[in-house]
Amino acid sequence: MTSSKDQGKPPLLTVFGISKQFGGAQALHDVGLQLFPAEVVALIGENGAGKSTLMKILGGILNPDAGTIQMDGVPVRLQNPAQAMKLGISLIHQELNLADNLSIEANLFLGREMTWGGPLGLANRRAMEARSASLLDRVGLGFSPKERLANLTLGQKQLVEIARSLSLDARILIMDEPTSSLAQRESERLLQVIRELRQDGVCVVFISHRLREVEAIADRVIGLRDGKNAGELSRMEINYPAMVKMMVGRDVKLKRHQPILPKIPGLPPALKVVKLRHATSKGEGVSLEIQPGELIGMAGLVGAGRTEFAETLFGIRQRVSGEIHLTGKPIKIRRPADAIAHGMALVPEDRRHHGLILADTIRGNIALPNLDTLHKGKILNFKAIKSTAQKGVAALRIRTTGISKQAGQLSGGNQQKVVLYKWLFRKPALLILDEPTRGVDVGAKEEIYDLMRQLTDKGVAILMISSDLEEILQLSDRVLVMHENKMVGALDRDQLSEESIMRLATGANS
Amino acid sequence: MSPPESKNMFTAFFSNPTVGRILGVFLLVVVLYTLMIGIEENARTVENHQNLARRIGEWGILTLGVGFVIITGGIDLSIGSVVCLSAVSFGILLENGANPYVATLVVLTGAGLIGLFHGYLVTKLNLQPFVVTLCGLFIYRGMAQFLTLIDFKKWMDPNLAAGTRILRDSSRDVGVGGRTDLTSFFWLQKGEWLGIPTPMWLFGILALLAAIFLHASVYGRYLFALGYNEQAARYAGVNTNRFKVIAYFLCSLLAGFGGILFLMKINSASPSNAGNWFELYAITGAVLGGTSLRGGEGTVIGIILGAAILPLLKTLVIFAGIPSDMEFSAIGLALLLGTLADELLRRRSEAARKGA
Amino acid sequence: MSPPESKNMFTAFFSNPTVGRILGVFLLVVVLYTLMIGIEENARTVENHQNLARRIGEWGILTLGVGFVIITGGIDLSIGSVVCLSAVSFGILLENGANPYVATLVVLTGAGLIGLFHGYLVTKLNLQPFVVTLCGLFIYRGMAQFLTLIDFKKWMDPNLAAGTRILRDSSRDVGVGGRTDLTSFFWLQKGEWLGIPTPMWLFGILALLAAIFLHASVYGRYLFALGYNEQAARYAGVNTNRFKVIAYFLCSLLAGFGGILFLMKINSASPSNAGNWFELYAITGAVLGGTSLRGGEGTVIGIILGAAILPLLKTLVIFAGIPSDMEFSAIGLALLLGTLADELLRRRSEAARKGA
Amino acid sequence: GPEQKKQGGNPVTVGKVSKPKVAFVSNNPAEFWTICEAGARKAAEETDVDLQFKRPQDGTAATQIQIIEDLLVNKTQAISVSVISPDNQIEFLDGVAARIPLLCVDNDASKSKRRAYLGTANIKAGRSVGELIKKALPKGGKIALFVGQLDPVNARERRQGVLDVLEGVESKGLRISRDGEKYGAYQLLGTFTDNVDKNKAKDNAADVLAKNQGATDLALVGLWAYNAPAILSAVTDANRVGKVKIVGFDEDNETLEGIKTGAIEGTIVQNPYEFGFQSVKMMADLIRKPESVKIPEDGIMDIPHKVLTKENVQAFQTELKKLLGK
Ligand SMILES: Nc1ncnc2c1ncn2[C@@H]1O[C@H](COP(=O)(O)OP(=O)(O)OP(=O)(O)O)[C@@H](O)[C@H]1O
Ligand SMILES: Nc1ncnc2c1ncn2[C@@H]1O[C@H](COP(=O)(O)OP(=O)(O)OP(=O)(O)O)[C@@H](O)[C@H]1O
Ligand SMILES: [Mg+2]
Ligand SMILES: [Mg+2]
Repeated sequence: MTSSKDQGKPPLLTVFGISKQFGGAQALHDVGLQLFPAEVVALIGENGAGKSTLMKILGGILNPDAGTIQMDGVPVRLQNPAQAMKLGISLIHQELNLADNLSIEANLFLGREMTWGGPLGLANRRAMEARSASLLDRVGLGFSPKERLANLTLGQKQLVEIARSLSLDARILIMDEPTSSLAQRESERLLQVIRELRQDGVCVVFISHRLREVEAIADRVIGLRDGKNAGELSRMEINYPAMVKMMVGRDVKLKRHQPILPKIPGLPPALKVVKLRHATSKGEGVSLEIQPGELIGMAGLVGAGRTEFAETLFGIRQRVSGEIHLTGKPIKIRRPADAIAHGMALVPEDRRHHGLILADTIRGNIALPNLDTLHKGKILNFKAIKSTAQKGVAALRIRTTGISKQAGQLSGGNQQKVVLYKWLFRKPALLILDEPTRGVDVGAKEEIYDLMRQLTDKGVAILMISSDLEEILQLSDRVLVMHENKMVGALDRDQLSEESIMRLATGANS
Repeated sequence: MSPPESKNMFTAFFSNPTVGRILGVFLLVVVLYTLMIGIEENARTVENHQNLARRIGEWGILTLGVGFVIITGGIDLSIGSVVCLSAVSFGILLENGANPYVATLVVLTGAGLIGLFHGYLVTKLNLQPFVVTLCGLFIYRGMAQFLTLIDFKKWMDPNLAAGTRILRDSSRDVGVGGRTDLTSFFWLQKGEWLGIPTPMWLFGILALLAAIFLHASVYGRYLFALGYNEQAARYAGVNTNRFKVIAYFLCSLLAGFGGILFLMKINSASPSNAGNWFELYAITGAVLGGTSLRGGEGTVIGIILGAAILPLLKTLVIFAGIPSDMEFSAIGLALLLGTLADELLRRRSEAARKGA
Repeated sequence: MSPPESKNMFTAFFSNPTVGRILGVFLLVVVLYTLMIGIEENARTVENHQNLARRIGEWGILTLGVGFVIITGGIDLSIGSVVCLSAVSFGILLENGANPYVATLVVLTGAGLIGLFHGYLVTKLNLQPFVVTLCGLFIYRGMAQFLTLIDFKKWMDPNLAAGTRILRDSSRDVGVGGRTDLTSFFWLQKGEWLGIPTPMWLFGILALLAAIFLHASVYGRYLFALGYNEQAARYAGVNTNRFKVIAYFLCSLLAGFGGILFLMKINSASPSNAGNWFELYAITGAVLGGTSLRGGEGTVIGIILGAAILPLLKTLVIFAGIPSDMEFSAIGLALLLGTLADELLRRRSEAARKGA
Repeated sequence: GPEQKKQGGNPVTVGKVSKPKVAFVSNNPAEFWTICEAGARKAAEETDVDLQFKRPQDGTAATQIQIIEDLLVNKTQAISVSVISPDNQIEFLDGVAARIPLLCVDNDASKSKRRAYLGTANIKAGRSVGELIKKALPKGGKIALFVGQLDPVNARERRQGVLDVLEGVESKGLRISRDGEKYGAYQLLGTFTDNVDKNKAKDNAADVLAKNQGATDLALVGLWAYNAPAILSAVTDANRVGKVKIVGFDEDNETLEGIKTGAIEGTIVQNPYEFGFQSVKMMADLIRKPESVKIPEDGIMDIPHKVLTKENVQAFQTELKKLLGK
């Protein structure tokens, strides 16, 4: 398919000379960009390269320090989201922006409801609910439009956010990492929706660290590096190594990880779970065993109940029945503090609400779960705290002006790295990772995988929940699959394939 | 808002979190009411019911106002002082011969401006609502005291010798200046229609309007959305600042109206204590009615029930012959039990929903 | 806590958001103080400074307490009533001949239990702090009134005829029962050391301990973390419930101690109005000092400065000869200006930080 | 046990024959009313009526009115009220008086249709305070007045009485008398309010002392019951007992003790016990045998105030203890 750019149509949007500074850090420097109707443009770059910042400027959320934005050749000023929307630019944020206290329908139409009664502005609920149903259908979410949003999982909310953007009648639709908490099936569905939008003449800007998806969908790829333009690839030039090179600025050899099966026989399993059930579990509950040094992947569709299982294991949710044994001993876990005391660690899925204290510094966030070691007689050991944080920033290449930066001011991927490091530092006996590389760039992923391997080599057991099939396939020694709050199967290394996992995950077997 | 998947309509209704939240306060109202009419024959009279309805109406108007603000995630501690200032200003205007309708307009405008001022400070200057309205609590009461110091009769006297001081030596209670043309205003407070006291009618009408605004109009959705997640609402293109300002405006406006009713009720207002504690009572009513101080939750029906609790309690205390000295304990305990019942019921309904 | 990366130490210091937040209140304190000593020669006396220091100490202790709670994102509206109940109980114990040290222990234990109770309701039963402590506001005052109804002398009389009523008809003020063995207790309130009044010493010591607890200890980090994002803190292994309970416990404990000081100050306590409004004053102090009601923010130094504002203002009102009727306005305006100055300074410093 | 305690104090219907219900509504919860209640209870016992003694906890007119409304509904047959806002509640009080006998106690609403007023004339009482000041500072000096709030009429009337005497004029009701001005040989430093907070009352006094360091012609005057004790406490802390003159109002125990030691010049007592006793007795009579009740033309039954000084304080204290059954 040829994009409109090739046909010489006038650009929809032209941006040039955009710069943006945040307290001494130059997030964007003289960036330019052109968008045409009916094309899918992928924007790629390492974590902190400035992708989200640039898109927030287009969405009217941030004001640039310098630069010009032209829509249809006319200079425009985008002072607030409402203005941008009026011009036909809609933005799905990297982080969710929904109101949990309202229904799905109310969220879908927030800010542009269908009304009757003229100035009374009465909500035409019936019409909106009807329209909601078709929108939800389009993204494959089987909820009633009346459901309270709070009852949805992160991934499901992400789908609501996407459904919301579909109804916007936007000319330019910006999706900032829409797939980061989606599993393969939902992602594919989304890509299909994007294709349909393109057909309707919409320009979709697609940001993702899942380069396979970019390969599949993009008509054009634009790279950002250190807040500057780093080049552009046309449809023909798009391939994995080229994209990585554009992001990182040099050739990168991608390692293939070879899982090493546990080598120390005879030891009790690091974790043994017997029929663990929580309030919404179905069936007889989840049972599993992990040997020291083993990395177990856990796959499933959005809302399959993996997060809930992990949270129950970690003492966040109430256990209804079942047993947990750590290194052969049965333990009782009533709250996360207990789990941590037993040598467990959990990197939660929702980094903004559960993983980080956004207003606190990087240093404070990394220190928080590790304060039990970073003190002298309960008085803070400021020096140790500082050096720990600095080590973390270096080890995971967290892009920041310093360890005193507020976590909330980091780019999404860098926030994720902070969450990862604060738990990795503990050197736990059992590490539970829930979507560990959500929003993390390719290069950093490799480093994180290396770290995980180093840990398993030292005998740490890892349970990795991930919606990224590639990641699961690449790293897992064994894969467990969940479907509708039930454990539906376990696959050994030699049985692993995309198809075998998907068959279980979609419930085809049951 | 119940999940349509649920088969059992009944369970669905009671497991709805909003309904759960209202159930507790409803129960409390029923218990208090039953106690009251059970304890004393005289409590079953029409007169007592009218008194109660009148008080519920008066409180309800204030409670409704603060409800808007609480739904946006804010708070208004200045309500009592606004009631005081409005009552005092209204009295002074009447004492000085102003047309009562003009006086009403002046007072409501003033109250509305106060609300806009709060809204401005909270939105544009990004001050905390608690702090802004705490300042208001002091300032408006102080202003009321100051107003009663001024001798307007002297001030407006054209023959006033230069240099005459127009300040009195101390603040004082204001009244209605012995006016006889206030029948329709007194009716607002003391009248009735179809046996129901006017304040109750007023409250009923205002509550109906509020219900339409909050639960049926899109503006209500904006209030709920921004109360829970302001950023989400803003990113969705909602002019969050405007709607916050509207909430504060409505709250102060209703408090101003409450001030007028106050003066009509007791014919006088003392700047040092008129309206004392009203903000706490109004907030208590709203919160008992399920309005969450965390923002984004609340219903008009809940507010109506919540507004009924304190008047019921106070009447009960008298009918039950509870000594004045134990009145506070009785109120506090009833509140606590009500809240506890509410929470336990909610847990129940939550469990029911999970299990369903 | 300034970013070490910043080159210019000076800019870094002032652009630190915490420092920015303290700067505003510091400025306000300086302005008020300068006004006071500028206006009246006698305000420069040692006596006046001692009076001020004593009051700052008294308020400071309460402000510190509520500071803990506010940092966790909660609020305590019951402080005034706890002061009242403690003062009244202490008085009753003294009147009935209890050993003053035992009496202190009893009162502090009671106050501590109240705090634990609040903490329990807030954490285990998940009730809103505003509601829990609002109930407390009523209940403890009612309890104080009830206690003064009991005629303990009669009650404990072994020869009491069966059926004798041991309840008085109405509540009463309690005193210290004409005890002469309370020198060391009066010293707590009225004494001085090195020219500095004891309450100020007490406050100073408590503030130092609080500063270590909040800013240098592991526990302090937990309090701030849970105040800002309870979920994240819980996921990070903080026993959030325990630390919340601790905050309420400390707050009520300090209020209980405040009650003892109260009785020692005025030798009597009236159950119906001792401690009225104290919670608002304490909260105002903490908030002025930069403690955010949204939770997760606050410093001990800010609280100290914040606690100084109201005593300064009140003294200033008298020294400047401002009529009592205008005191409320003066307080309200000063608060508002202080908060505004604070906000504007913060914006400045933010801008400076951005530009740096 | 606690169950029995409730009885006696509160209306209890004994069998089927219920006693007449009467009620007393004060204007605030201050301890002053405890003495009054003692008198009222005594009378209730003697005349065999059911008495509800109500104190508006927040001292506001709004609460007072609600209480009276509820009492009416509850078929109370006579009510005594210390009216909070007398000038403006005529209509309401007339409404009450049209249904049942209404007495005003302590604070009069003279324009209403109340049957009688029992109490002290506040301006007169204020004049007695003024006389005490004159006696303490015969050559003139500075005075500061302390009171809870200034808008209640009794506070303003007492203040007026004090200033009228100092200036040496007849009392003709309230007029404008400003702070800071001279009244005869006396300069009024100010009238300091504390919103019924004794703690603040003490701080106020301490500030006035600090502001007038070394003054030897200073008199601090408390117009509400707790003010004199608060002043005394501040004066004691500042080591100026005897050097600063104190005059009080009402019979707070600390005030009486202060008079005994000479730290306080004297106080004015209103005889609240009689307020309570007489009003309940009159209410009972108005219900049972209205023809026997003798009320003067203007309805005012003056219960005279008394001036207490070192000479007569001991006797008064003994008497008071007896009345309160201590
Ligand atoms: N509010 C802010 N305050 C300070 N710095 C900020 C702020 N927002 C972004 N930054 C900085 O700007 C840079 C670019 O961030 P941006 O979020 O645009 O990155 P990104 O390319 O979207 O990264 P990711 O792939 O991790 O989402 C980062 O270094 C980030 O720390
Ligand atoms: N169609 C649905 N209708 C109602 N509830 C659903 C539906 N699908 C999933 N859920 C709920 O979602 C929850 C499972 O969420 P959980 O977060 O554990 O899943 P997950 O596998 O981690 O998925 P995600 O990738 O979305 O995080 C369960 O409580 C389940 O009841
Ligand atoms: Mg981003
Ligand atoms: Mg999940």
